[in-house]
Amino acid sequence: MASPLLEVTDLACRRGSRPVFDRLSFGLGGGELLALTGRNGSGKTTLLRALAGLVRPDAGTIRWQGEDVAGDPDTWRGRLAWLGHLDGLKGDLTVAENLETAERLRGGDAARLDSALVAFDLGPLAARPVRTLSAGQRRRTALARVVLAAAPLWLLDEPLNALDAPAQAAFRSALQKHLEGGGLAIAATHAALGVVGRTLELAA
Amino acid sequence: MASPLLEVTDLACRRGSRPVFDRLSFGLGGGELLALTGRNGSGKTTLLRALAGLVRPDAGTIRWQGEDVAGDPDTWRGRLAWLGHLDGLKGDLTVAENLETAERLRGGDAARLDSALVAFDLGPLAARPVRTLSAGQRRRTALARVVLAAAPLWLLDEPLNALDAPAQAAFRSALQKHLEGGGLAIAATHAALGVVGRTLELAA
Amino acid sequence: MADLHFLANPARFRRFSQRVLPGLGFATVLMLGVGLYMAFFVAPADYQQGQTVRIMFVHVPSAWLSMGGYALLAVLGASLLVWRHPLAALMARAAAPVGASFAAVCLLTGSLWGRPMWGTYWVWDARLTSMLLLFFLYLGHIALSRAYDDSGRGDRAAAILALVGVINLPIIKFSVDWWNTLHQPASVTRLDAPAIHNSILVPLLWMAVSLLFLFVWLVLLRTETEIDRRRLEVADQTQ
Amino acid sequence: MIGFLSLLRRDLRLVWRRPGDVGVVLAFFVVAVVLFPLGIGPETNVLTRIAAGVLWCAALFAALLSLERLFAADYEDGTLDLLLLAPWPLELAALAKCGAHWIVTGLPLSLLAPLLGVAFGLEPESLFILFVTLLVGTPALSLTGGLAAALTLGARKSGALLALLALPLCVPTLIFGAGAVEALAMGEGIVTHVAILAALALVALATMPWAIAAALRQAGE
Amino acid sequence: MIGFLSLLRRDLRLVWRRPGDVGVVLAFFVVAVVLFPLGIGPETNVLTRIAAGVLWCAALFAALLSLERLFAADYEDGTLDLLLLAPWPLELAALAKCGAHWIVTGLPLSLLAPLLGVAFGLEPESLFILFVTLLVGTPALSLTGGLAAALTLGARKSGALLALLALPLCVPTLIFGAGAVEALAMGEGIVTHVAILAALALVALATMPWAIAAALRQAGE
Ligand code: HEM
Ligand SMILES: Nc1ncnc2c1ncn2[C@@H]1O[C@H](COP(=O)(O)OP(=O)(O)OP(=O)(O)O)[C@@H](O)[C@H]1O
Ligand SMILES: Nc1ncnc2c1ncn2[C@@H]1O[C@H](COP(=O)(O)OP(=O)(O)OP(=O)(O)O)[C@@H](O)[C@H]1O
Ligand SMILES: [Mg+2]
Ligand SMILES: [Mg+2]
Repeated sequence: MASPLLEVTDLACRRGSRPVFDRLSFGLGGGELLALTGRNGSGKTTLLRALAGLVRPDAGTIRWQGEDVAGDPDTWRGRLAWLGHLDGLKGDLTVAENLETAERLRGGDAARLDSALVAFDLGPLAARPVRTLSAGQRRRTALARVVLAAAPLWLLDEPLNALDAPAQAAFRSALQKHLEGGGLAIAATHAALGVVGRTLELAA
Repeated sequence: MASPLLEVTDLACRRGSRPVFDRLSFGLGGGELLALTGRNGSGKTTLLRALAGLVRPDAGTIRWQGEDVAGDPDTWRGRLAWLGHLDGLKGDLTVAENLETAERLRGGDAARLDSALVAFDLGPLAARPVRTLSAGQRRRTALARVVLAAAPLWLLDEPLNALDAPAQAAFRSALQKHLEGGGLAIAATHAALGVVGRTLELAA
Repeated sequence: MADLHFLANPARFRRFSQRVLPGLGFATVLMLGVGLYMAFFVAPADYQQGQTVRIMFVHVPSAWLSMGGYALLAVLGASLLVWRHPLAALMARAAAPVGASFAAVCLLTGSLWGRPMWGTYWVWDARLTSMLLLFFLYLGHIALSRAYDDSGRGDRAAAILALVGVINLPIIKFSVDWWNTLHQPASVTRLDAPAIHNSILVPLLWMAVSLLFLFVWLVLLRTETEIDRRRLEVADQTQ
Repeated sequence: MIGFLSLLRRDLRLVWRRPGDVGVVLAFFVVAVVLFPLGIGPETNVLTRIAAGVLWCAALFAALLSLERLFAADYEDGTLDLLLLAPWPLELAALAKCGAHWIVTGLPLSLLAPLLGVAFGLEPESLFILFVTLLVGTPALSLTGGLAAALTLGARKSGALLALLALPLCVPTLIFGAGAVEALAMGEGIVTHVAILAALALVALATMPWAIAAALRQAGE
Repeated sequence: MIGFLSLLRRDLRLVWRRPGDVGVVLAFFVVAVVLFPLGIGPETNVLTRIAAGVLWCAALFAALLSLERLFAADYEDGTLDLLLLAPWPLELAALAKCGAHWIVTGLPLSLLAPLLGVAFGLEPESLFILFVTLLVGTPALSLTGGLAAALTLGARKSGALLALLALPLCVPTLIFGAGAVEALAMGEGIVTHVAILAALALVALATMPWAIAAALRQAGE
């Protein structure tokens, strides 16, 4: 087997002064999904933030195509699409404006905006300010932002939160498409994602 | 059949200037659970807030044992235990302090604090400031607050959000116990609650 | 910085400090005793200022040490941000209140001295004002390092502040000088440093050295406490 | 009453957990006062002339800055919903929150202002009057500012909006507070000033809790 | 560069959506300035004497009040994470945010201050110098205050803490800004003042984006 695209070796993180995990290693190739599971507080969110470079790990390395990502963080960040616990939307901007601005901030051109809106049934909401949306409608907007980014690696923290059944199905097919196109995805979740993938269970 | 404890007649609400639902009626007796389902944006959160008196309905009445609750809002509020989208916890207070203060604010005496902590496996976290907890650990604390309140009517907005499997089971048995003791519960949810009850599906 | 490198590890620091602290404490007490004796009994009273001149022996070294203390904070801040020395954060936490106290002592003794000399506790003189602003920079550092849930975040935020502050200190000093010379208050009779006699200079320098000892001793002692506190925190959280 | 006391205790305990917070407000007050000589120039006679005004204005700013989070924190973490759902009058809750704010802000500000007055060359009697007027006047500031804080919940730039709403409401308190010190300097009587200040505080006490409660209910919708 | 411009545009658009917010900061400035005559008393010669200092101090407060939400809003709704994850230098992002803040605050304040100066009896030349110094000095305030805002992200009582951190660092700008107007009144040259102000702004421009970016990075942890 060729060495995986993403390789994490001996990663260790602490929050406050509490060690959260220690010597965590895994690899992930193109088209693969890794579901992070584990008890509440086992460190799923912390791991995702460490992968994105938002939390500085205590030890360990993250490699992309064999190169340490700490060496060129700008390029590494360009490879990521991020969905956090928080939606990261501006209440005063409309759905379309939010998506467009977020993509521009990534340096992209938001050309595929319409198809991202359609994927999550956001067409009718596109012109509404985000502050008037319900919890699930916001989450869908945040997911559309991930799809729009066209990044090879998706980092998702509880993507199914607050979604209704049709929206969950839409997410599933978007994820499937991303994987089929050779993308990678790591998702923290408590529910089954409904997409074939490996699982990494963090110990509490 | 005796008339139900809680009787909602022809309730109508709008958010901004958009009507959310109209002429909604249902009744709920002791020991009954009502699960609110429906598409994102169908008005589940709005309905719960209207029942609690946090949003003023456009039309319709809410009766408890035949009396309009608008007549004596203090007593009505005393009958409620509330779990919103937001957890309602103070990051600087510990888990135990949060629960105790919340119960004191309701006018209760927090005597059953320990059993509420045990019910959600919060014993080891009791002395930790809430700000150092993960998303699911916070949600469990908020649920423990609901249990502690010993109120006849529970209003829950997506109670399973962010909970891991053991915590979901703990919630289920707490809810079961509440219902068996003659309590009422209304819960907005996208996942199956796993407890026998009626379902009200709101149209989008 | 070489010795800091050597001490970067808290455990090694503890071993070092436990060996040094008792002797240092003893030396501090001894030096301070001798210094105060010289200041109060050996040095002559000033022909102009009388006995109040003795305030100077505390006042001036405090001013020096509080300025040096901020420079220390900046150095510690840099070694935290650049080299991630775990000890630098703890030491900065320990040093900031000590430096602030010396600044406060300088301000207090100064204004107590000002009452007999100028007839008022405070004037908006350039030197006074810039010392006051330094005191505020200290307060900001202390408040910032304690304003966070996560002590590590507070440490790093305070380190950035210390670096920016130390760049700004000369600018602040310069601007305050400028501000005050624009319209010099007439009522102030400043002590124009007369050619200092050895009878005053020697006790002054002696006091400066002994207060420096005190400064170092306090910082080391407080660093130990910080290490212990951090350990308790860890133990508390990992239980 | 249990609810009132436990809310008061909770807010005081929250402050107690972070004693630095009060220190920060006081430090801000000191810094703000110090800025004026820097902007205006160091002449003692000018500074003494404007001292009462500057100290009162700075106290007002400090109170406003710290008021911004009075209800906002509860609003953002969802505890405001719990307050709204508590089975006792919301007016009492408003009073408890403003009371806690006064204890940790107004009271220490009143104690600190005279010390700063020394640096502006104020006389001892003026310092005492400054202390008394602040003590009597700051409850009105906490209550009026509390209303503005409640009104601006959920609005963006709420800090500035709050100040905008609160400042005009606080103007009478400011005028009579700073005026008392000047009246003393002019050799006039100050009883009237203090009496009016007390009256303003009482009016605020009698009306503001209701207004605040109404504003909070609005914010909950 | 695309990212820089679109961030700048986003922030300006957010303000545009709520034009009231700028209005509020300016109104705060006006109210704060108007309070002084009320607190101090109406003698024109005293007022003229202190006008520049008061206007500069009020501008500083107004800028600080509005700075508080500069990064906090992004922090709370999660968009700061997105900024941190953008694949271009965070220093540019810091610059864009401070630039947007200056456009909506510093610039209008500079325009408004001379109008208020008239009420304090300032001469036309003084008014012009006031405008120029504010125009040159406020970028330094936006940048220095931006650092304080970034450092206090996630801290409690961040408003007051921000003021405590920013005020000492803003003192040089204040001194030379207010000093220029007074120097003019004394018949002295003001070129040096303005030159120093410009130098301060350039130093801030050259250093602050790095410091702000460092502060934001550790806020994301
Ligand atoms: C609160 C009031 C005062 C403050 C904040 C203050 C501050 C300072 C500072 C910062 C220095 C160190 C200067 C340097 O070495 O660069 C200093 C030195 C000194 N101060 Fe004060 N001072 C105050 C009041 C006074 C008073 C009232 C006197 C006596 C009339 C005085 C006499 C001196 C002398 C003689 C020196 C040493 C001379 C020198 O190094 O140039 N100070 N003071
Ligand atoms: N700011 C913090 N300070 C200290 N400890 C923290 C902080 N944030 C999280 N923790 C702790 O770190 C551990 C991991 O938290 P994390 O948020 O990564 O968990 P998680 O797996 O995402 O949990 P959940 O399923 O509840 O979201 C938990 O024990 C938590 O209590
Ligand atoms: N503040 C608001 N202003 C205007 N409209 C709003 C506001 N909040 C919600 N709405 C709209 O009201 C409708 C009902 O929202 P509500 O939050 O009750 O939905 P929900 O059923 O809870 O959805 P979800 O499952 O996504 O949580 C939605 O169409 C939403 O867009
Ligand atoms: Mg998590
Ligand atoms: Mg909802």
